[in-house]
Amino acid sequence: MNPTLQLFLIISAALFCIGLLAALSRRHAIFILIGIEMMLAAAGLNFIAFWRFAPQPAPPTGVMVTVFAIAIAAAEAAVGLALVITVYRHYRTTNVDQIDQLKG
Amino acid sequence: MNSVAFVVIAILTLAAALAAASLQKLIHAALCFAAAFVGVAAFYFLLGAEFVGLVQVFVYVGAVAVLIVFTILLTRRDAERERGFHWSGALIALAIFAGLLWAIVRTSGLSVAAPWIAPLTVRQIGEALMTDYVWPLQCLGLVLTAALIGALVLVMEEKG
Amino acid sequence: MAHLITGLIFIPILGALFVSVAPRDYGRAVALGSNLMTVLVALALWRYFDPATAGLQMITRQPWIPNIGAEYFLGIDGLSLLLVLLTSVVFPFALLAQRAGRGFCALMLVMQAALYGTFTAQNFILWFLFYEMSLIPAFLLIKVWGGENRDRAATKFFLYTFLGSVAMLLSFLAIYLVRGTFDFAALAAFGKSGLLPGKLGWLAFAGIFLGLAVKVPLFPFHTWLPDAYEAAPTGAAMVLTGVLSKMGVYGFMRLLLPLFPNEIKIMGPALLALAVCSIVFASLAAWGQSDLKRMVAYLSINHLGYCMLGLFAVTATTAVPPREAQAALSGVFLQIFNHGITAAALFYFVGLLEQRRGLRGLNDFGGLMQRTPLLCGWMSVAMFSSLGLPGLNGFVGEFLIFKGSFALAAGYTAVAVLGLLITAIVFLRAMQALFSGPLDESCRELPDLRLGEKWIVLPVTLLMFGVGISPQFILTIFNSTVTQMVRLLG
Amino acid sequence: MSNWIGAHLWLILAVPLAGSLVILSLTNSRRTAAAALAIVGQVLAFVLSLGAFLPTLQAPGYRVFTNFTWFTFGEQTLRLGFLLDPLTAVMLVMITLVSLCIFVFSVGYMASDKNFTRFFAYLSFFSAAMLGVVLANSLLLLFVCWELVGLASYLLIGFWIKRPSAAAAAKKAFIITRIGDLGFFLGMLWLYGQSGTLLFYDGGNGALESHGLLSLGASATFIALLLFCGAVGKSGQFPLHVWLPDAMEGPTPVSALIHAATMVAAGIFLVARVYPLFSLGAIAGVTPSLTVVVWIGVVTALISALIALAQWDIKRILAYSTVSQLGLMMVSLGVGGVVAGIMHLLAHGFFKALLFLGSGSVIHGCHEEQDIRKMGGLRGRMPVTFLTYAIGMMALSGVPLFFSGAWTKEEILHATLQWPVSRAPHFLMLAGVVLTALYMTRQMIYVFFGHPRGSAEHAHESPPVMTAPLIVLAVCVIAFSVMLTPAWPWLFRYLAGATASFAFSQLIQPGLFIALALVVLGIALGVLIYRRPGELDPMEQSLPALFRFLQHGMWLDELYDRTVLAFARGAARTSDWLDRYFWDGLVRGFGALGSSLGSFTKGFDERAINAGANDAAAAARDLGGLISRRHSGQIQTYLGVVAVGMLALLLLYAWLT
Repeated sequence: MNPTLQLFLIISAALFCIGLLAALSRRHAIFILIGIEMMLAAAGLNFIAFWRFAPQPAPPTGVMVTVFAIAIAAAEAAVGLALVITVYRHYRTTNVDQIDQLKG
Repeated sequence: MNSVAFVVIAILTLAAALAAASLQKLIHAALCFAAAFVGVAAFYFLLGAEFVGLVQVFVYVGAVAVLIVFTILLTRRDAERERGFHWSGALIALAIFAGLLWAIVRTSGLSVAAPWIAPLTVRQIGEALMTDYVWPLQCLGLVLTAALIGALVLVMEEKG
Repeated sequence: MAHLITGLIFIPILGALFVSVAPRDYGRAVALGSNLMTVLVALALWRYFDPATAGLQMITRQPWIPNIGAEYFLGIDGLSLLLVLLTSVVFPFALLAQRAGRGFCALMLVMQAALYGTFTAQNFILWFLFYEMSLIPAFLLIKVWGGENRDRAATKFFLYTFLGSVAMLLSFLAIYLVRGTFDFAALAAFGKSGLLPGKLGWLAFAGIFLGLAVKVPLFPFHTWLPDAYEAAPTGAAMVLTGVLSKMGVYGFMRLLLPLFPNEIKIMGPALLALAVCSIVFASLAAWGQSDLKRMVAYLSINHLGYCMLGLFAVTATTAVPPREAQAALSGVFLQIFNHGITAAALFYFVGLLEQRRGLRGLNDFGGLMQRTPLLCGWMSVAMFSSLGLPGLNGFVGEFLIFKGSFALAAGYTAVAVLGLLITAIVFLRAMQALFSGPLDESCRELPDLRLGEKWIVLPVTLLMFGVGISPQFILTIFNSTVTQMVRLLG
Repeated sequence: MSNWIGAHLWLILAVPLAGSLVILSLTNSRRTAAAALAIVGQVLAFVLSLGAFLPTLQAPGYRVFTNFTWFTFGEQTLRLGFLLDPLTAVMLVMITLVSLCIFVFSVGYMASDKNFTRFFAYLSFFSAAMLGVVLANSLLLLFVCWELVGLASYLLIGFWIKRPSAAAAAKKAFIITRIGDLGFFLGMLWLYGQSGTLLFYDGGNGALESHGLLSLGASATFIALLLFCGAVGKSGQFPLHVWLPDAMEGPTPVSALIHAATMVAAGIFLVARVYPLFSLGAIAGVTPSLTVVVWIGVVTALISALIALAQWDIKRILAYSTVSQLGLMMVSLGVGGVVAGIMHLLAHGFFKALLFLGSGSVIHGCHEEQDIRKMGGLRGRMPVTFLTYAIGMMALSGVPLFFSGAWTKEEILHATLQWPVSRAPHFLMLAGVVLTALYMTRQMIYVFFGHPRGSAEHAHESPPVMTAPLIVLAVCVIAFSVMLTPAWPWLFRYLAGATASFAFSQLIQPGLFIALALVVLGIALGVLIYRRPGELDPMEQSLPALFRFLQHGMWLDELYDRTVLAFARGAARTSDWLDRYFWDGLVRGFGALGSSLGSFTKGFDERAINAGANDAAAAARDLGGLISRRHSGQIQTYLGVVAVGMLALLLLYAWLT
């Protein structure tokens, strides 16, 4: 039996939720970043899966979106990590529980 | 599409991701993160999007993971071992997973097999990038440049 | 000609750019210059607008993102023109009222552009873009230039309106998924026979209602308003109450009424009750205030309650006599304009008092009439206009609203009339505390209106008298729009 | 001429209005110019009124109106208009003449006031608004002018702005009349909705003409009663009369203007104007709405006459007397004696203006003293004032033959006698006549007879600019009585729209003897009781509790303060509180629900996993902390909120499908 679209979606959902778990539960800023990257990857996987299982010939929209998403994720990771380093220098901690200056 | 390959990749990817999310030591988590992303890239290969898979490996495993490791090393005094864990986050994540699973399972018409597909060549992608997607591409270039400069400014500011 | 509206939207944006690069001391001048241009464009719009035609005019229509049904689709009818004119009056007034730096002026201009866009866009995506675009400058204006408690007030303002917007966006996504268009006119055509089926329709209605009710605001979603207006700097408060609050009323007229006629009819009594609660509770709460700015803020809720009363009365009964519906809607339109002018003027005067005295409590003043007769006289005009004295603008609108709503929903109107009484009490109490009695020690040195201030007040006061005595020139703008709306409802 | 004035009725109110606007723009130092402008404007208005009055004499039932479109809304037009008929014409002449006297009087009375020009601007504005009320051919225009009259009276009562009591009285007057006006407003809306027009007369289509009246049906009673609310407020009828005595805080000419000629007459005028609404469907001249009018009038007339007996302030006595007389007029209107009521209104306008100006002269002469206990013996010191005041007093008490009040009172009593419902109003009004004579005698004795007390010792006669209007008004009061005799019922027939002839035999009627007897009884009683004026009132000695009860206006102000006002203030405080804590909390509660689920990220393990069993107080404190922590800027909390939102969306999806 070949894997169906449903299976891919379930895998993607699982990956997303693991990412969410990391982002919500861990206190270290880097874990939050990792979690976000995972969620993005899960979205990318969805796009590719939908493209692959769409009636052919399909335009490569899914593929293109994923490529762009990866590029943006890279940018986001770079800025995020830069922030982590800056914050670390400033507060000497990367534990987000102790950073609550984002008060609104 | 090979179902055996699928199962193997799925197990590896999810296990690596779970490890990345729950391991105590940061550096281990970062390595698992890289592994998970290799798994995702493998999925892309499996789905016939070889180019995306390659990009995934290059960008994530080659760049982002390395960046993360560097960051961990730079902030290691504090980052060695991370104590806190919010269990409620796990609860919410689990609830959402249940919800998504329910939604996926009860949506009809998803149990389709993959149709045959003409291989997507890099040339095709390149042409699309330069024609239909030229504006997004330019914008993305701008975003990347801005992010690069921004990251540099953020990191350098302290020294000045 | 068709591009006049586009010009109207982009002049303030360009103005904002110029303001931010202008030398520090000239920012406000550049902003005022840009406002002069928008006033001219608005006047040109008025000049070329044909009041006899009911539908959209001066349409600009370009495809924008065809995949999701987004279009660059602008046009005006009587309602839009009225609000464009109001915006063009209130913004120069607000900019003149506040001595402000470049950042403030630039944000004000961005907000102005967003408002012009909101009032002329005929496609949901475009409309929503502008609708949200106005939120960010407003947030920043409160947060950065606000008074005491500005952080809390700004966050509250942002959260409330943003949550409302999210609900509205979701509803529109649902509508789009079912109907496949974001075009207001096309959606309105579906409205009669039910835009969405069953539960989904109610959900979409609730979402849009929530978004608009927060914006207006309608009781009990109004609690962000006193805090936000209290904290906002004078110029921003004038714009917030004068124009921004009208976005909600406009939304009710443009979206909720045509898209969900059936739902709104079923909910009619409840909605009327909310409007009456707005009127009565807000005026009572205004009575309970000792801070002038908060008091005026509550009265603003009360006056918008009259708009809502007229609006819901039109939809509340099954068979609407066109005479009454026309009266109510004309009243609502007039009230939109009147409240914009009058409430802005009231905030201006409160700002003047605060600027002179440093405080704005009801008990921080006393016997001002002896020291600053001109300020008191002009301020009384604004207050009497707000409490609906005949001869001033407030009366005409309220009379028409009540005329319509009394025939359509007599019981609710009879309760709502209490609001008129309480408003009078609130204002007379304020006048007694501020103007009469022995001169307060602390007010001994307060200067009267300066020359520049007189010139700022004069046009607005003339407008109040003009509308009060001969409202025809305003009514002509939207008479055919009202007639058409009533015909669609009937 | 008659056509010209009929088409240019607006000029009559435009002249004083323009005068007022010009005066308002003058600086404080241009006193002569201000007074001159106001008086010239008033003279012009008077001349124009006479010009309007003359053509109405031509034929019985004369009526001219000009209607115009105010504005168009939707597809309809809102029309206003001006109207000239006998009712309007006599009111015009009375208002402009009395106002003119008061304007001239004010020149002397206000001579030393700093805000002299402003005062004349307000006076002119008041006069213009009142003329508008009289001239209106549209209930809406009448309402507009009615409200402007209210504004002018607010400004005038609170004219001495430094006095906190004046400001409070002005506020009270405006708000209490506005309570009545709400009824008026609703009645107007109802009438508009039913008949589709607010014009009184419109060539057969007006609201007061057969076409309009037919469309009303049973709602006419309610409309009439709602409109009557306005009249109750404006004309100081029970239970809204409490503002009128307080309004004495204003300068005396204002009291004269408000209490004699204009503002208080507006309510009577309104009822007379829309009388067809009240009498629609009448059986033998009785409708439910008219019955209400009668009883309100009776209660007002008696209560305020009683209260007037126990007042010490010379102006307050007159104020309560006004309230009482207005009640009498209402009774007259209610029992069907519309013409009698209007005639009493006219006569009252003259003699009450005379009395107020006389009291102003007294106050002026006694150096701003208003307490009658500190006066006395002014008869010799202020002879002109005394004589004119006596004429006014006799007119008010209803001394027959030469004083206008007597004839009109006689007409009213005659009308009440014919009311089919009950005889009680008739006898109660007879009692009212005795009371009126009694309190006026009391006032006369305290002020003008006996020995000077207090500041009255240095009293002096007022300057001619103040006494001249007194003399003019006194002459008017006596001359007017000629027009009111039943021997030559010219005015009666004119107002009723019929022709009149002279019949001397009608002069002496049996009712006159009853009235004479009662008046004599009242005056004699007064002389007997108050023959030795002193610090203590005879009634205060014998019935102290009753006296105090009446002195404080039957504690009505206090009653309102403890009940209605206390309730309203409580409601205001409650809604403020609700707003700050309850509604805000309710709406935010939903938000809190979401975000507390989100901020569980922190709270959950601390409470459920680490802490174990804490006591309840600590849990409550933690809960408070949990809510306040929503405001802390933790990224993960926000993420948690987003995640919960997503869950909510999933649930929504589940519910929808």
